[in-house]
Amino acid sequence: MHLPGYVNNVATPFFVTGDPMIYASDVLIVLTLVAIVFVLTYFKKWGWLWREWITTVDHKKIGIMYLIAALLMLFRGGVDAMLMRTQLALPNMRFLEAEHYDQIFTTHGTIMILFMAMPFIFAMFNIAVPLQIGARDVAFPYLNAISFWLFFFGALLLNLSFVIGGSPDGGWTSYPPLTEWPTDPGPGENFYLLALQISGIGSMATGINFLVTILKMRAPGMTLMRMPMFCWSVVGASILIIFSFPALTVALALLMIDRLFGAHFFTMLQGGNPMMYVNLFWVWGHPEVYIVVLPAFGIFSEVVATFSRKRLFGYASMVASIMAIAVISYLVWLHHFFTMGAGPGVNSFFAISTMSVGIPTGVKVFNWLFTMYQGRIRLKLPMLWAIGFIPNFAIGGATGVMLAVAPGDYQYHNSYFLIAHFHQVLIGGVVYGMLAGMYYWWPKMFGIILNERIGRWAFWVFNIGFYVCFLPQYELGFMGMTRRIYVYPAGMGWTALNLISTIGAYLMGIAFVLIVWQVLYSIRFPERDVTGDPWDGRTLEWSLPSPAPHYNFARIPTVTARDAWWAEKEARRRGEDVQKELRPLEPIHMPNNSGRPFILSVCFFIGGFGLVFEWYWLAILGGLGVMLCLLLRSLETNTDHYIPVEEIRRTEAALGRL
Amino acid sequence: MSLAHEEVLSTPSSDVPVEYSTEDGALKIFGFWIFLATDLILFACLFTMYQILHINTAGGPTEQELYDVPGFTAETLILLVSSFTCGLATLEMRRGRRSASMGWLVVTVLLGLSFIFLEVREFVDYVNRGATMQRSAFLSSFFTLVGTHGCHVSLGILWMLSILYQLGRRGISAMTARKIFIVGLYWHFLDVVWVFIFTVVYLQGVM
Amino acid sequence: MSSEHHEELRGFHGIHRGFPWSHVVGLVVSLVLTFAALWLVQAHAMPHGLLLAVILVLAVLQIVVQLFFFMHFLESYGPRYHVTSLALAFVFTVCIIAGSLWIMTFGGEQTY
Amino acid sequence: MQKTFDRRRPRAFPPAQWRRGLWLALPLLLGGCSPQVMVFHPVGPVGRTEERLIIISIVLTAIVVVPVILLLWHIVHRYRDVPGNDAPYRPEFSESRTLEVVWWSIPIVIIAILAVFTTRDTFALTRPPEKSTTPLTVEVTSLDWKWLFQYPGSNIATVNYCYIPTNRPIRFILTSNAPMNSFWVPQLGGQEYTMPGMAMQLWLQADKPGLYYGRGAQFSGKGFAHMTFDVHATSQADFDAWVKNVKTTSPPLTEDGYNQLAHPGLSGKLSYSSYPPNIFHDIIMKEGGMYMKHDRAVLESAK
Ligand code: HEA
Ligand code: HEA
Ligand code: CUA
Ligand SMILES: [Cu+2]
Repeated sequence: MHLPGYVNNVATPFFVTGDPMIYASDVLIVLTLVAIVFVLTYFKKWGWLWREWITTVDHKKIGIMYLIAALLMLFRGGVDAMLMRTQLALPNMRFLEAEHYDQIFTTHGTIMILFMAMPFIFAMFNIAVPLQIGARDVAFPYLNAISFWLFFFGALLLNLSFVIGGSPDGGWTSYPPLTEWPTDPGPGENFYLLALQISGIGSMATGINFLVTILKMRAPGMTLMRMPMFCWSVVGASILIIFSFPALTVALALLMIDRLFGAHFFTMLQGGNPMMYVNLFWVWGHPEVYIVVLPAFGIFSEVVATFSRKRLFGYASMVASIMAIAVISYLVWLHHFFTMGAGPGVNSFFAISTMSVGIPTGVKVFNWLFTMYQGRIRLKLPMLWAIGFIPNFAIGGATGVMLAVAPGDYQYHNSYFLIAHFHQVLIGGVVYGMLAGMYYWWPKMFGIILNERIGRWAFWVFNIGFYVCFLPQYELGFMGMTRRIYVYPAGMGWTALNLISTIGAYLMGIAFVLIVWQVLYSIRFPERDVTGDPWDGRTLEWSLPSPAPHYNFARIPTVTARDAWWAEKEARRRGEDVQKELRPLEPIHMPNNSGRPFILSVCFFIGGFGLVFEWYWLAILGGLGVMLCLLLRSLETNTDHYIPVEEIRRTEAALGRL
Repeated sequence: MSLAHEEVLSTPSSDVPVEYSTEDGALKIFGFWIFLATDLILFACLFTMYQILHINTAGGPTEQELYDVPGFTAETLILLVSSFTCGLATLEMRRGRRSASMGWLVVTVLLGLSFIFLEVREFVDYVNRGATMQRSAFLSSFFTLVGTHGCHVSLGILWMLSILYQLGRRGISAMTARKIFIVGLYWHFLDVVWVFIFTVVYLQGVM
Repeated sequence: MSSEHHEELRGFHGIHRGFPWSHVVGLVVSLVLTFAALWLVQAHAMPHGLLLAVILVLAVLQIVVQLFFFMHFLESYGPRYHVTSLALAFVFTVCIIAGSLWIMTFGGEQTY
Repeated sequence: MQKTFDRRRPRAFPPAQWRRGLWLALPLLLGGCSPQVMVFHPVGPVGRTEERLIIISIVLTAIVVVPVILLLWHIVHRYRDVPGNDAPYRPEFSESRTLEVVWWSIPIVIIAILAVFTTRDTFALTRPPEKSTTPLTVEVTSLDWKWLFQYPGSNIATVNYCYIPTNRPIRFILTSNAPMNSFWVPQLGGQEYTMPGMAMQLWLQADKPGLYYGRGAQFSGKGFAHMTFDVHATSQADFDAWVKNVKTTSPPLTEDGYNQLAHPGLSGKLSYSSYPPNIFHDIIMKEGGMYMKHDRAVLESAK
């Protein structure tokens, strides 16, 4: 896309780069905003939005908001991917310029990992965890709302960079000294630093929140070893979040101090040491990839057991392997920079620790297989994605083990072999897992089951598209094609494979459109879930109506076995009278809604925006706003209320549960 | 004013202190322990950074030239004593003695303020001697590590003031007791971090 | 809420009575540790590397003092998850610090 | 912006270098085993060591991964919930000590084997591939966005291409006077980062004369895609002749000339008959090398 120079000159440094695509999106964003404002005003929905969603502290609603945000970000990141693949389809393409391409892969990677995968797993945490452990909410509902809004405004900040000030272009890893001020001036990189920082605080809070929830708020009788496997995976992921995000906080903060205040942590001059950024980044970055994949493992464990109508195989070793993965992933971070030359002793140690992650992961794979073995497999949508996941992840994991062989990595590093590896685990593991989870819990969230036929099409198109897109990339890596290049010459033998890869990417794009269609179609022609237990489930969330009432459980259940709901159904099938043990209803203690998490996050956003443009007065204003919100919260005493028994009885009666 | 939820006492018994007496309190205290664990990792990263960069003085002032033994020893003593007085505040809170508890908190706040005063004076002194954050990687990491601790302490002071206010208004309830206990944990934690700053930054620097 | 109500609660919760011995002991020990480290450094009592190791050990002892004398570390009402999580945090802290320092020494063992 | 980048023509590649037996093992992965699959057509001992290790790792991982996929296929077919399926159904079958021992131990054994090979080669690759011949030292600096090669032995310098003698270990000493990059010549062997203030060492060696593709592999900004370079491997005699030729026909690289080069931008291939003494050393020291014992050791050992 080549523009006459005058367009560039007209564009102010604030409303960036004179690219028609940017102008188009500027216009589109404004139009969308106007449309949203219009619709909300016309249908008088502002109050509803504020009362029901923005101020909510209900984990189920927060989960739904996370889900919507994640799907939107998947779209945004996916469009970036389509643009990249279009540019790479043929040699010497002139569809995107270097600067533009650099911004696109940076936002693609950043958005996909931090603003797609993270909110997606948090969506699943919020939707499923309290219901699975028989709790009425998370441990800190107010904090939970803060987490969501911090994520939301972090994501907003990053996405804003596309139209205001310029996008970051140093890769999602953002290594200095490239990203230091002298080589990367302007607000783009600041957007990256502050967006991640703000949402990172939210993620850390979520980690703490769910760890406390699971450890302290389980229903009576649910010992740790009776917990659903998804909850165990959340424990693992939370531990990883809690102990790894601080490293990201530090890495980002130091780089920001360098850029804004002229310090010398990672500069080339005055004694700075850029390798320390690389080190700190991956101290977080490696655990991060397990943070997003462990919940996917948890979902697969639930789905595979449910749709094989069988108990999960090897529960104890599943738990052990989650914990082993969580702990080992703190000892492997160097594998992302074997080629930094830290010495053969260091490289060997980290190579071996990295490979050994394959052991517990392998155990999980075998346990899933044997859960299906001698079961009765129903190929419903969640199960389809789970089955699609296994070969995908086995291959992606095996190439991970190949990357872990340090001398081999000297050849693969930064090549398309690496790109293929991590898409295979990120898409085949995380995206497949989250889609499985979405299909699985969709009835629980909305009370409708998504259309099976369109879903099947989407699955097959996506799965085939996936292999078509990424298998050729392994080969491209062997052929010497490195990542982050916006053009490549003809005559390298890369052309055909790149073209195939691009076709695969488009297939995935089509599959995504099918999924959107599927959702819209199912809303139009809903298949209602009236039982609350559409899949013949095993865990407690299926004992509730779909969607669950806002207090979740009218009576907190007492758990006596591992698959609590399955056990109860078995008991019923045997004709035992479960009803007779019912305790009388009691008033339920619930947190109040509050607008302050939202306002607090707006203040964070304002402060962050101020720092991005180095308008320090604005930054300080935002900071003061944050302090004020915290102070007001600290002084607040009226934070909770009780739902009277009468109201519970009415609600339950309406749901046909009395 | 309603403290209804705070009175959801999980069987008040003589061996459970007030701050743990509600489910809410116990959850928050546990949550705060985990928060401290994250802060621990945060400081660990800053310490690592410092340890790697402290020799990179780029021809600027060195540790030997800057650090002043009586100065940092005084800061250390003040913080150690404040940790003690803060502990007493928690103790008195558990005994239900509101004014004693508030008194020790006030002492802690005053000690904290004098610590901050000394630290700011130290920083100003360095800057006047040309040792700014922009001068070298060593100084960047020094100011960031010690400054982050200082920010934590300042935040702790503000927090204690807010709790003092609440204690004055509401007396010792399950809620205020929990807050005193938690701010105490925070304060002791900062003391631990300072001991490492004392050791790794200052003592190593003058060694 | 009236403070009379809490007046009653106090009776239940009088855990520590009398002189706060444990706190005073904690303070004294921490002061002793501090001055010991300071003295060792001022007197150049040992070679550099050993000295650093010794004062680090003293600092770790200070953690123990704070945890046990001031932070009511072993107190718990319910499962002692906070002990587990802090132990985990220590392990990871050590991994991160030791690993980073090792990496950043850049192949002290490299043979040319 | 675009106009400043001159696109290079596709280059010729050396004639096919079939590696014995390789295509037998991995016809699928190698996609017909064209020589353009550089990693599998190494022309020196370093690349060969890495290739062998890569093949070992492929085979070892395939030992579990292939059966897993086949097993999945089988299980899904056998135990589908379709009417009339007479396969056994045991909903409570969820523990088996024997099975669990089996699948904890298989990966452990495989990883253990792989670990041994990995450690062996990781150490081996830090040593010169051949001890009998005296190595040649080439100092490499990554700039924005070009590669500078200096030959301390003969005091000549080149940009974006280099010559190396065959059958002689080359000690590449790598640094950067710009953001990090990575020095990669796939057919000779794996890459290593070039970093400001660091002197890293990479051993490579070519067995066969030829023109090999080299490129920067660590993203370094907008000109990154064009940071390729040519490695000409020739016999020692041809190499000497080339050096002589450069010495007599090329201009010297001056301090100013270097500063010009260090300026961001692209560049064609250039040759210099001499360069200011110590310029490489100074770049490293100026950008932080003075704090690194390790840098001094590398520079010392290259003398
Ligand atoms: C969800 C994300 C995810 C997951 C789960 C993994 C899993 C693994 N990854 Fe990957 N990785 C990434 C995401 C992920 N990775 C990303 C995003 C990057 C690049 C970032 C960037 O640079 O931008 C990366 C990069 C990366 C590198 C760095 C390469 C380089 O930069 O040069 C390495 C090197 O060791 C590596 C290794 C591994 C290993 C060994 C595993 C293992 O955990 C895999 C374990 C699984 C199996 C092994 C398969 C199942 C097991 C069996 C079927 C049985 C037993 C098998 C054997 C015994 C072999 N990964
Ligand atoms: C979870 C993480 C995640 C996910 C899901 C994806 C998904 C995809 N990624 Fe991405 N990727 C990363 C994480 C991820 N990626 C990271 C971390 C990097 C590294 C960045 C860096 O180097 O810094 C990267 C880099 C990266 C590159 C390398 C760029 C380079 O180095 O030059 C490529 C190239 O092919 C690529 C392709 C794709 C494709 C085709 C998809 C597809 O799966 C996308 C599927 C599409 C959708 C789901 C949305 C659908 C779009 C539409 C509906 C629009 C419809 C329009 C048309 C069909 C035209 N990705
Ligand atoms: Cu790279 Cu020191
Ligand atoms: Cu990793």
